[in-house]
Amino acid sequence: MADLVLDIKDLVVHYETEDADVHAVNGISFQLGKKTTLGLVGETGAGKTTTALSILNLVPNPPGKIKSGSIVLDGVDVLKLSQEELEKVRGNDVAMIFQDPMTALNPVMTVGEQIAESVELHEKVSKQEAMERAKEMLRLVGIAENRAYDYPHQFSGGMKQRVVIAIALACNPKLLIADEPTTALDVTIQAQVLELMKNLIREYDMSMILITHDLGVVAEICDDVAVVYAGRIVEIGTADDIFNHTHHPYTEGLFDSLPNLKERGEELQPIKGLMPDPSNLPPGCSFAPRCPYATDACSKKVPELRPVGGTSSSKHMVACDAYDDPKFCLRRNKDGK
Amino acid sequence: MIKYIVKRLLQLIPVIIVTSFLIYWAMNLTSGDPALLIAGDKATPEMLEQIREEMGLNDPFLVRYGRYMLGMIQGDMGESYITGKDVFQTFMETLPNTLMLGGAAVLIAVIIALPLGIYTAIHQSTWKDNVGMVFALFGTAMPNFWLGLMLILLFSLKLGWFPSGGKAGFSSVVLPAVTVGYGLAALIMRTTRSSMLDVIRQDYMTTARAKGCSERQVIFRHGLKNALIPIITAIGMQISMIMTGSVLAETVFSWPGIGRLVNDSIARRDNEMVTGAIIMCSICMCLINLVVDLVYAFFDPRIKAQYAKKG
Amino acid sequence: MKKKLALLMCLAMLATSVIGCSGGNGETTSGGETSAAGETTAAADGATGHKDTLIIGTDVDINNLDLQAQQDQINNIVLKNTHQALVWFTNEGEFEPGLATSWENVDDTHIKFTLRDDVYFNDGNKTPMTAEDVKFTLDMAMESVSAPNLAGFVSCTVDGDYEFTIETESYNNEFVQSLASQNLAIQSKKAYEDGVEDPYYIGTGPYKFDSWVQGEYCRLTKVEDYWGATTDQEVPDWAAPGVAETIDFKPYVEASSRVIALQAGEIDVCVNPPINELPFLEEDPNITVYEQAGSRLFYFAFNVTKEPWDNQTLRQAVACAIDRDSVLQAAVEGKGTLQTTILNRGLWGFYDDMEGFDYDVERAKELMAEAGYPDGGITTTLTYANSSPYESIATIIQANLAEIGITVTLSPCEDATLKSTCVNGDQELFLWRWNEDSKVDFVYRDLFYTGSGSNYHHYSDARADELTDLVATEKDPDKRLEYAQELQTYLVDACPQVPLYIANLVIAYNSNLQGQYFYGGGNHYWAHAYIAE
Amino acid sequence: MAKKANTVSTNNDVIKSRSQFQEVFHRLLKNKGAVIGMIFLLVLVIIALISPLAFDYETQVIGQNMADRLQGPSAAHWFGTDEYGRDLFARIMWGSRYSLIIGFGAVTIGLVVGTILGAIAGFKGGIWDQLIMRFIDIFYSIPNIMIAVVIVSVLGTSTVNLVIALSFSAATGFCRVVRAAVMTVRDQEYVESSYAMGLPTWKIIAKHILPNCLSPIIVQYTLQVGTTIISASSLSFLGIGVPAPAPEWGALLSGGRSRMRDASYLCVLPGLAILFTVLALNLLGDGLRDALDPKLKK
Repeated sequence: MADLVLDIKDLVVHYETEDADVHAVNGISFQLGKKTTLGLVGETGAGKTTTALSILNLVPNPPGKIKSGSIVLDGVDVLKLSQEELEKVRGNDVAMIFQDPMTALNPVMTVGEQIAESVELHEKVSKQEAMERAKEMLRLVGIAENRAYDYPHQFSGGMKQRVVIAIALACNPKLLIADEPTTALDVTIQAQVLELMKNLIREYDMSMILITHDLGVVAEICDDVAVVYAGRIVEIGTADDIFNHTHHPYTEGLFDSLPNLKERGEELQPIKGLMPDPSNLPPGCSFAPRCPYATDACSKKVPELRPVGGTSSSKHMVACDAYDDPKFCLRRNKDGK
Repeated sequence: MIKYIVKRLLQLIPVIIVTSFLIYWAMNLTSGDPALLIAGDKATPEMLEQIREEMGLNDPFLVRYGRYMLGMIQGDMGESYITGKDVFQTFMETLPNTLMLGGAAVLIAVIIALPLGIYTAIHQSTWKDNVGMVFALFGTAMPNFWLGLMLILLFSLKLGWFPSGGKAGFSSVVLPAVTVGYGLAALIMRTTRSSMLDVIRQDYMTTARAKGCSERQVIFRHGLKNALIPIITAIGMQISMIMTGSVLAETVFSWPGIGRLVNDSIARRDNEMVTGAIIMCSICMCLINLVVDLVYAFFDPRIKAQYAKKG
Repeated sequence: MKKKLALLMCLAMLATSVIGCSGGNGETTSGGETSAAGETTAAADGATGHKDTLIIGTDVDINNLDLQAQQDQINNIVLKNTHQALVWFTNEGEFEPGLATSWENVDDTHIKFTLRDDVYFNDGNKTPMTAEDVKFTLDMAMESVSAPNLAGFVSCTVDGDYEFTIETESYNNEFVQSLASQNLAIQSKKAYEDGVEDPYYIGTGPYKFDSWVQGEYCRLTKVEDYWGATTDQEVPDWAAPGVAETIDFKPYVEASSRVIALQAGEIDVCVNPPINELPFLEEDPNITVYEQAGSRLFYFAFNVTKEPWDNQTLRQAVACAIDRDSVLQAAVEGKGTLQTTILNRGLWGFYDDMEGFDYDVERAKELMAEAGYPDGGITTTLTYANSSPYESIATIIQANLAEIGITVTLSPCEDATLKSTCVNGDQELFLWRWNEDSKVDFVYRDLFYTGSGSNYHHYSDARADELTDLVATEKDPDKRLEYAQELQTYLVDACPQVPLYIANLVIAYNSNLQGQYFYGGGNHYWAHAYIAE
Repeated sequence: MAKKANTVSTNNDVIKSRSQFQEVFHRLLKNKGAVIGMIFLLVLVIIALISPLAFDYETQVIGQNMADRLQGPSAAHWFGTDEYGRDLFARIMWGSRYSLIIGFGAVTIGLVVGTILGAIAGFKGGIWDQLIMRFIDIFYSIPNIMIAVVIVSVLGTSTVNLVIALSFSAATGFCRVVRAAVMTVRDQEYVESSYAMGLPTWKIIAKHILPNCLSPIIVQYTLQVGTTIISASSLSFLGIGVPAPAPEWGALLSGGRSRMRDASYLCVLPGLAILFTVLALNLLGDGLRDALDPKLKK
């Protein structure tokens, strides 16, 4: 589609160390249109961050290797770019916000300098102009201008995350990747930062990939959602599809393990078992060992994403072979919750 | 900040007092009678007695120590028994040589150690890393006077590039500086490597890369500045090693520095000179440590804040 | 108060110099920089075609240039060029008129001197040197560390501008000779009275003091209006004007780097080159290695007051057990001479024909038995200084004595400790040396006389003392010689010490060196030396 | 952190559990350098033990035969002979005893003194801490060679005095390391909980605090032995080390330095002996530091 910002096709990334070969990402594909926000949801270690880092080709080189797949960003395959071209893209076309604001900023450089640096990198501007831009960005993210000359240790966690956002948006990139931006913050600050990100995206008509394991955040911000499990997307669709027309047993498990305000006292059912060891994944569907609906067939073949049809949107797809049998339906949908 | 400096300088006082007491007491215990050395072989017992009286060597230790400290307070550190020259003046005459040697050694050490430390940190656990580490280990393992001898053997004897000893212009400082500097370089390189390794793993390096900085910028602008703090500590701590190292290099290269001055004075039982020189040595080192601490603040805003708050 | 400010100001300056010690940028200068070092350029002087500077590499630091407040040979070598004594002592052992043209004994206790009248000090205003200066110098010496050099001096009376009389306690053959020692060189009374800074630098010699940085160099510059150059009267050779513009004395404590410095042309003279490196120097065409008999005696000695070393026969047995040839070989690779007598070679009355105790293990064992120790079984300690020759000597003697049943534990220590241990008589066996090239009394009295400060053996014998006094006071030369020989035989037999060897004088220098004046004892006279081109 | 069984699962076999010590040893074996270091030190200790049997001290090590003086390395004398005709190979082998005794002796004394001081300073804090640390700073500001020179000139030159002189600087090193380790451990919760349980102070120190300071101490010990051996040889170089005729490596080196040109092996070989020994110690020390401190895993 013309307005496609990002198109990832079966991306595979492994971390090769002496002890073991960790298959972090095993064939992830998805597209992202302009001005849309995609939420990548899944437990820790499912390969969300690795996917994000691969978009910027920032996977730490010695252990991590991008085995195959293509990442087309605005018509250009990032994986084929040379180092110089990559540097031009990073920060300019695509920017990233990191999880822990406490360590994301360089402690020995003033906040203003760190923002101005990314401006100077991508635009031929003098130092003063860059500093002015930095002050402008600070004002944008709700920090007083004169604090540009302060050092990171003089800011609270929430303020630091705002600075990181300011850095990311300094050259108003087309795509913003936010890797669990609010996890490290406490709830009240979390709401402010999310609010800020929502306004900025609308204002700069940017598209964003939000990586999180907090379904509440996804519901509030994301247009589309992709559920990731053991390095693969098991279900993808609009927020409404995933929340109201859940199709994949793993997604159902995620929702079940959430406390529900309406029915207090309902017993939580955590998904039994543990995340599979990424260095030796079970055969076939990697969720099979923990899936209540699993059959023998499930552990034979790796299920492909298939459109769901029915009442959900055209984007809604699920990777579960149980739907070969048309009558199959999740317990959750039966009660019509 | 100024208050902090004054506080640190005040801390010098107890150090001086205790050091002077320790050294003076130790020198007092050493066998050998200064009067004998002054009067020479042909001295008669009466003359020796007269010299001892004159110089107050017969007074009890505490009286002599008291008199010495009284002199110290008035800025007069007494005269050397042997040369008769004022201790303070001799020390200040010889100090520039040691500083020149120490300075050149630190310079050479830093020029070798920093790039090598960074290089081995970037190419961690490759053969380059191992070669760098072996270079560092050799530096710490090699007795530096032996290195000095080998350098003389090679560079001044066989190749004749550098003078083998004595102080005559810049070319004469090269071999002694390398002798002292190599041991230093080894230690600084290990610290640089380990602190760079810590820094490389930090998140702000990934932020910098995400901003589009080139690898070189990431390492030098962001990485090195943060890694410098432990490196400066390492250099600061090596200051005493420079003094020790130079005692040996000065002996091998006949370099007229403090190390040799103290060593000869101890041999000649020149108590006033030894005590004075060692006190001045410890003052120099405390000052150098203070300078190193101040340099921290320049590099690390968090520490500057502490000074401001504390000072 | 001024000093305290200086101390604080220096501390501040020190801190800044530490930061900004850019002076230490030790970038290597272009390779192959082996031109003659030293700050002054090596411009050849037109007239007699010689280099401006003469650089002498010494093996010891110069430590004190106040003539009468020091006793070290290295200082006296430097001061010999800037100050002149009443009596001139030649390197053949003769005494000639120095600043004093003549002297005669008026009676047993009075000697009348006459001075040169054309001598003046190098203090810029040519203050003439008169008898007043002599009296002032000698009286000052009696109050200083150099008093022993004037043993027997009572007073000095000025008879006229250029005449004076010295009164001595008693007649002494060698009193006049002691006036040749460098500590007693004549200093300017006016300089002291005017309160000149470091008045002891003012002398009458062909060179004058220029600058001295301890451990680095000591520089003397030629006196243009030197009295020996401007006088019309006849001037003896030793008082001739200097040749080289400046003379530098540079200490190179590390022996091997001193030799390399000579080969690289950084220094013109290398004092005491290490014996084992001589072959390299001999091969080098532009270096000459000069060797001559020396006068410094190295000896092994007993503390005769300590059990069992008070036993004379036992001492003689030990003397026979020491293999002096291998000691000589190990210590200085044979570059020395053996002798039996205890007197330094080259001194008046040197007599070496007595029977003595040569290396003979059988005889040693017999003497051991005679002394009451048939199978030895003695354990003792040998104290010595931890510098170069002593360690090798001690190692050999330890092995030698082990053969006759005496186990020796070695206890090296610093010179200072050795001296005070020996003076307090705490040592048992020890190694030391004695250098004397002018007065025999300085050997007999100082080493063996009862109660003498340097009598480390603590040897005391009426007959020896009596003979020493006779040698000093006997007027009849033949009788005096007889006494000297009897004294030497007596002391060798008493065997408080075993003379090991006299080290040869070995010195290496640039082959173009001219005008040098060497002494066996090592206190050379450089005032007329230069490098010809 | 009571002894925790580490689970190590390697490619699917049964999960073996190992005690902490075996875990450290396993990690150590993976570090090639440390292994080389350990082997060399083992060989050195063996040499030190058998040298009294292999060479007779009186005749071969200090006995002189001026006949074959200053012979270069040959079949008869692998390392050649010195100026007294003594076999250099025998002397270097025997010299290993001195270096090991001085090295480990001085550092062990330093360990005991330093640990006690460090524990008191770290644990008690307050004026004790100030007092001890100021004292250590003073020793720290005077170059340790000068301290040793002063001590040796006070006590006189002998191997025992040398060990005492060198134990001073070793003690300062340990005091700092132990104080730092004690300080970090002291604030941990489990120490407070053991207080709550009413354990007497010394028991807390012995049972909880010291075991956890063990790893920095071990690393410091190994590296300090290396530095001490070099200091010992430096003192012999300055002429106040082990007295002659003992074949301590520093003394051999200092004796050989005047023969640099005509018999350079006299100078080179003892230097190499010191170099390889200290190198082995440093390799082992680094290996131990990595093995004992999991955080530093590459």
